[in-house]
Amino acid sequence: MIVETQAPATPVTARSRSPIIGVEPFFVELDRFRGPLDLLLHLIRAQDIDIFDIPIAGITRQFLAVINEDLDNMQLERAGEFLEMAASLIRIKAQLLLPQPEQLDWQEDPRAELVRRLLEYEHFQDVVHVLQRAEAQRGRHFAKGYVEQRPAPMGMRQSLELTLVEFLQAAVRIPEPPPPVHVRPPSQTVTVQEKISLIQRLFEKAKRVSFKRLFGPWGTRAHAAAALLASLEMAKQQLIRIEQAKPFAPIWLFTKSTGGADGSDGGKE
Amino acid sequence: MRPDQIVEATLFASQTPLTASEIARADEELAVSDVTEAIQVLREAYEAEDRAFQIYELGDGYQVLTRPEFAPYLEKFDSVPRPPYLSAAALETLAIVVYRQPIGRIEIEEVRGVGASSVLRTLVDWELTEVVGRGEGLGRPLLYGTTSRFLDHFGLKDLSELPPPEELPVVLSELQEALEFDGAAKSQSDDLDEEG
Amino acid sequence: MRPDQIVEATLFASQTPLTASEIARADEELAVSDVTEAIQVLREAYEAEDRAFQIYELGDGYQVLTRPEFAPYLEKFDSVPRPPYLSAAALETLAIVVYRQPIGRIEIEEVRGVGASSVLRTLVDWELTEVVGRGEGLGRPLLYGTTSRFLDHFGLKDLSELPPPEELPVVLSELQEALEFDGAAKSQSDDLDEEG
Repeated sequence: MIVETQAPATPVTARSRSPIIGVEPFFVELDRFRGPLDLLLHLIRAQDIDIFDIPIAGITRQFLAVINEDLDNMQLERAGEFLEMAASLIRIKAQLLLPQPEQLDWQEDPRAELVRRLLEYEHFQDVVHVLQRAEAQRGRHFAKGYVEQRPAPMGMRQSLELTLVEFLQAAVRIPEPPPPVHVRPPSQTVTVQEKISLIQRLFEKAKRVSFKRLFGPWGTRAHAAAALLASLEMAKQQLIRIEQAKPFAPIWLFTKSTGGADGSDGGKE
Repeated sequence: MRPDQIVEATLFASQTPLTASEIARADEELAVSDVTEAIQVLREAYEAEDRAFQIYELGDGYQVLTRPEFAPYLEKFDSVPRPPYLSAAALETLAIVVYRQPIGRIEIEEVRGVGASSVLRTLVDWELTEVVGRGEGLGRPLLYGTTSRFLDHFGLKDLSELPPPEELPVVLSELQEALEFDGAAKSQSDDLDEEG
Repeated sequence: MRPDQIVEATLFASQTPLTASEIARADEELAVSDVTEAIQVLREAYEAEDRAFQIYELGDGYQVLTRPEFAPYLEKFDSVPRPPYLSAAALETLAIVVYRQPIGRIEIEEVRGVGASSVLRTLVDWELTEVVGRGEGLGRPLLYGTTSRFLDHFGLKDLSELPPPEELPVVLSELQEALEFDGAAKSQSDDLDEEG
């Protein structure tokens, strides 16, 4: 889309040093760059700029000129990545305008972090070329094209020892999932009242109940929140007692109705 | 490169049987008669060296196959003996699939925090889970669900017979109690026990 | 049946690398050491007979592959599957994962300066990377590492075949130079800026 005055981004390792471009605007095709670091590195290497003394203002101007050309056609995410870099460049430029101490340590240079990232990125481009060579070499070897049909795995034929209890025990242990993607129909709302009756039913069986048991394994936020509200409500009504040994330790609910809950360990042995 | 080497490489790497004239396309200097001659050379060499494979004629094409007398070994190789029960990881993955199906591998890994591909393969091999579709989005990931064998195994008519989420702790306690009542008073397994 | 014949048959019946212990399943009487010995025998035979293929070590597995010099002939055939080549983004991501594993998505994105979630998903789907654990900190991020499929794809026996970081033609030497050069006055002048 844009005329190039410069050889295309040759593999960065080759680092073909071209003559300094200087004044001329620097045209590059943005499409070929994997991201802002790639583009920035190209601008620097193609113009044989000392990476430890990047002329920030000039580079920033070139960078903006290149991305400005294509910004409208870019996907939002990609545009954001380039704009983020542009913002960083402008910030560095501003910092450089501030009065500097006479003997500036290299580490304190506002450009230091950018240089570190560029070198790190360039380093991984070297790894990319190592991998590319290995891939090409491997691609010259061919596996057997056809292998005989093999008998199907046994599956059905072998009997499986698995009880429903074992399965349900595993189901209870499922850790809290991330925000659900396509779990259950959204119509299924969780009410505090449901959780209260769950707690009441559990206390018919035992004198103490693990808080986690109230919402696992479907530990969606809604379940956790409802369980928490239910527990707090019941505690407020003096129906239960909530205990936690220390922060992040398991939370236990004790029933108060039987009166046996005063010790830390319920009555039953 | 000798003609028989080129023919050997071609027959080895091809997915389908190739005719002599197809094989000859590998190299301009290769005539069809060179190919049939090379195949003869190779066959005799494989025979003389007791190779486990041979070149067979299928239709009007040629293909390298392992010799039939090795079939029993390959069969044995495939039928890896495995214990008749599921590992804890497989069981956990099964539970996730059951209650959150259809679900992709990545989502399972997000729940479990470790890779799930080999465990999923085990469950598919057991015919407890199967691919039920493809998800939206990049790469259209495979989605897994449970099979009829899963239902059969527990004698369920459909998935709704499994305890719904909220009931699970209660159902488990009841089941556990019933079992204890049944058998000797064995000490409660720690994952069920509300007593600590 | 000689052990080397059984091993040969097994290797010929597989399109993916097999470990010595996997191969040993083909016959109860086959010890793992017999397998490695048989592989040595086969290798020498293929070498002596100028076969077009050889046994290569990929990851901890073995696979029969054609020798590289036959690639130009094989590439002419539609029935010979083309090896998949990875995109630049995939290679870049793998480069980071392989040298920094275990590594989370955020760290990969910091190095690349661009998002990595879709490319990571693809790499996991292709089994070139896998989730190997969870990191510390907020949300316990998934950590990724490379797989044995990765070794296969790049024709590596193990990761040590990749050059150690310090041997890569790295710019780090430049960094060194610059730090040594540090005392010298660094010009802050912005030459490109001047004529702006």
